[in-house]
Amino acid sequence: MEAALDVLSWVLLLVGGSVAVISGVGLLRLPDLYTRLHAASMLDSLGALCVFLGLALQAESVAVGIKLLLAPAFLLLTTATAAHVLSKSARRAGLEPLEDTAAAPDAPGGKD
Amino acid sequence: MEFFGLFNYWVFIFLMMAGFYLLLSARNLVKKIVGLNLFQTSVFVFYVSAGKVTGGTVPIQQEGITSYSNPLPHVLILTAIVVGVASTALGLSLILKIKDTYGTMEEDEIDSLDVAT
Amino acid sequence: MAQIIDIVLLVFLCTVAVATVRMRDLFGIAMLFGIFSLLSASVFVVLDAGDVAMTEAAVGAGLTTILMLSTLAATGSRAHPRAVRWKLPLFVVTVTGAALVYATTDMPRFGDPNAPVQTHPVAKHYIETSQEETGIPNMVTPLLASYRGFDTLGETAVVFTAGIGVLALIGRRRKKDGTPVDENHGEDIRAEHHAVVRVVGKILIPAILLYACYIQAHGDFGPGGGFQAGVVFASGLMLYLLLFGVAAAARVAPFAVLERLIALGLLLYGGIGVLNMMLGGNFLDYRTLAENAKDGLHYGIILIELGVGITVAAVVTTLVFAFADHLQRGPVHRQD
Amino acid sequence: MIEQHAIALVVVVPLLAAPLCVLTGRGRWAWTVATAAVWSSFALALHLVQRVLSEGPITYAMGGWQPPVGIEFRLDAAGALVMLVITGIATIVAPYARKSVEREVDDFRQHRFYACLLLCLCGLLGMTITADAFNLFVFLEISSLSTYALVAMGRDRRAFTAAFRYLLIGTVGATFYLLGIGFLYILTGTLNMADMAERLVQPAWDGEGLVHQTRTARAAFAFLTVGLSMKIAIWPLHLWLPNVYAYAPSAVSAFLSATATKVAVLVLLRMFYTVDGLAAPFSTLPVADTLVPLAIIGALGTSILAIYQDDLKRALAYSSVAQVGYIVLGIGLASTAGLSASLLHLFNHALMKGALFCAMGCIVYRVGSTRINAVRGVGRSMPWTTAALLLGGLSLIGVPLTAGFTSKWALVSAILEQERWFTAALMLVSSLLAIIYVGRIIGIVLLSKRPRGAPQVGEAPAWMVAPTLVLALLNLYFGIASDTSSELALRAAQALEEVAR
Repeated sequence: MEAALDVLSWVLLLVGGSVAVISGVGLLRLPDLYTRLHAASMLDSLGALCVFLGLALQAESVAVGIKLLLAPAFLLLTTATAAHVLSKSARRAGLEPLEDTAAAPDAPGGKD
Repeated sequence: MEFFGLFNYWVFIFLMMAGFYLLLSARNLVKKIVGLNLFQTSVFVFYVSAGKVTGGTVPIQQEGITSYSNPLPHVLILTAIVVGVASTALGLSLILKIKDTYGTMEEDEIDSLDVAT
Repeated sequence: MAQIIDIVLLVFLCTVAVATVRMRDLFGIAMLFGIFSLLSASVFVVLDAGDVAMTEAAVGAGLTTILMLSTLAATGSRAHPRAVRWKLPLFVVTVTGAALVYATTDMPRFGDPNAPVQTHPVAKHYIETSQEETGIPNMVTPLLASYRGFDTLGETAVVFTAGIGVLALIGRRRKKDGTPVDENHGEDIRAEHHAVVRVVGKILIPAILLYACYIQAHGDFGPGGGFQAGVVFASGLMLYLLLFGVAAAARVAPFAVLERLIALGLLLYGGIGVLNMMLGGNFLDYRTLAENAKDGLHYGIILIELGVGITVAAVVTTLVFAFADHLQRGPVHRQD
Repeated sequence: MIEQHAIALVVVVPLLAAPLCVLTGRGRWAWTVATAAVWSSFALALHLVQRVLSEGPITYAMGGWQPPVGIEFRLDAAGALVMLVITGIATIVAPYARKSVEREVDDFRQHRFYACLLLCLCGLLGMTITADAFNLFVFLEISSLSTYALVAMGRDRRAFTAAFRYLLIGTVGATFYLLGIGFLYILTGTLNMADMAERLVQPAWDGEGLVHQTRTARAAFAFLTVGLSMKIAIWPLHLWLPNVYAYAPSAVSAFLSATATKVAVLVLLRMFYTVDGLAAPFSTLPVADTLVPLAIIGALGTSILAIYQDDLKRALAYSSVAQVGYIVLGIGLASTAGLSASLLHLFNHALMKGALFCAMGCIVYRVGSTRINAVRGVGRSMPWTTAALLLGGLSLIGVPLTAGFTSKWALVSAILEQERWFTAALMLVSSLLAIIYVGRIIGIVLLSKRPRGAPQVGEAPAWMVAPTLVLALLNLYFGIASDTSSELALRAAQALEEVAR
């Protein structure tokens, strides 16, 4: 039982870590704000969620475990809202989403 | 280890000087404030690093731990951080007033406006 | 392991610092400074300074960045591109840096347990004797609030000065009910009323305020205390301001009330000190507050942390509200 | 209770009166609270000075924690001298501020103005008394921050830029001080000045030489000196000062010019004499060789600049930098005579600049400005203000029977004691320059005619004229009865050197 939990926790931690790295890559490589927001909000939340769950499985006491579960709950709430507000205000400021990603003015590595 | 011991301090000195340079070279008042903050924050890190003991832990009493980092620099820097943000707040509100009355926050433009009056 | 984390953080710090110096867009600079501040908070954690890390994250990365951004929102974010003065600044910086490096060459190495900082009896007193004297596990708290309580009183006075100073600078003349006399409708800075944001905000604000109370009370056992709690409490009110605009926020926490709270917190702190004098001890000698010295210390620390919390929360709220109010008023080209 | 705690109360009373001022919410009531606090602080200070002079240094353990665990307050003769100056000037400026602030500061800001003024006083007093190096930093910042706010309440828009520049320079200075203290802390492990001094003369941590001979200690004192020099406004770090004094509200100019730089001088002396037990900066660093030329260049250069200002307050501000030069010159001599002359000049300069800036405030009250074109000839209809201006000016030049004469005389004899003829000659030249700029001010205010069409003005209100005259007459008093002040200065110098031995 203990070993199974440990393995599960490690799997979660590793998945969370890799997702976070992928999200970082996405942030750099994606062409415009709206696509980047996907990487920054969705993938990041997923990564953090996995890491926190993995850590919660390792928690010494129930109190610590609950705290470790509360954190991702708030994180899910705030990241999603922040992304929503960000894209909304970008839209209001007149930033148009890219229609054709192939014709992006800043191919990977370019300026933003 | 011997080398690393000083290397750490030197990095902090580099950071301090980056902030100090920004403060001195910038003509925009907000940039100057950012430079000042960089400078101060790096000094704070430098200070706290002086209290660190290799192998020590956070200065919160726990059973089975004997070596703690010195809490005194922590307390000093807590004070210094708060003092720093207080002066930043005042500085920024001064910038607001300057922008209101001069219409600019570039140092040389302000100077030329002052000479004109 | 800690060393690897340390090196990675230092590399990040240097990169961000260089980028800040080279960047021209002011919004970018302000954000980079926020990142720098957050990174140094992580360095503080590596250096075992939990309380400092928390304060740096809340005050340096949070509050300072918010104030910078709201200043930029009012002033515009583009620095004029022009020839940079670099000769004299570079010279001054090189000399200063060289002096600092020169100074470090005779210093105890990083983390040396035999350095004077660690071996001086004062350090021993704070680490060992403080347990017997106060019974508070977090050594930072009694040191902050009692051994060096006078410093902290001064620090609260600095925060007080900042609050009063900013009000004196950009505060407006107000009527009895708190509305400004020179009513000047600029664009309201709140986000558009939207269901998502408002609902989430309403869920978060109580949680934030509750968390602030937790930090306030938890200072004895872990990182926390009046300063951190005050900033977190104020951040709840800031969120309210973002959701419902300056006018509504100023109805919840009117400037006149905030200004009095700023004063009351400092008075509470100083008043405890005067009370100690009347009870026969020295200024800020909390041991006079109860028959048992330990209990007295405890009561004293709780009370002054409360005073600090009130002042800090009120000042931070005042700062943000005043900046937002100024922003909303729009540019006023008049000399007063 | 008051007897025992006086040394703490002298700082705590203004500190707690500041929030009370804010609570009143009204300018007039805040003024009442502030004046009461300042006067009680002065009464406590008088009592303390008497005790220090008769019984020797007084110490006080904050929070009942004995130093070096807790923070210590320590008052010796040098601190007593500066404390007397600060509280004394504040006591005179407080009634003066009543009318002056009503005219110059918006009514809804006045209670905040008084709160800041009290905090400034509190910060300066704390810097004077505290024996803890970090506590000193906290008080330094209290006084600095409140000063920035006070200066920015001036009517001219240049007050904002002046305050902003002062904020940058002041914060850099304070951070340099913090760095210096940090190095000393790393070397000694303590923050209490006396404890530091003891540990600085012990073998260094790695066993090579004494602590105060290490490179770290040398750099520490260099940073302390540079940081504090920014606050003292030693040439060429004085650039913030002229605009700050010129565009601050009148009451603030009068208070600051008489106190702020003085306290920084005292702190520098404390670092040199108390913290470094052997006054080693004089031997390990080229302090004396740097300070004397800087002081002389500063005194000459800024005196010349003072002549060409078209704003009288600015001219006086430049003259302040020159006078600071004299004070620093005395310190640079590194002798008892030089030190006591320097402290005496510190005392006297507070009196003369206080009187002069108060008189300027009276003119501002009636005319609204101190620009030459605006004030031409106002002296004829403002007899009392002009009398104060004249007395202060004569004292600034150093005419016999005024306070300025006694300290300049002491300074010249201290210089000649070391047979530095050239330095003495240069000092006399800068005194001649003082005759020119003071003469020019008097000429403009009193001798020239009021231009046609310029509004006729009357004398300033008695609330302002009376304190101004008191300050001016004190110049005369301490010029004639100079024994009291010289004795005090000598005791202060000895107290500083005594610790160093």
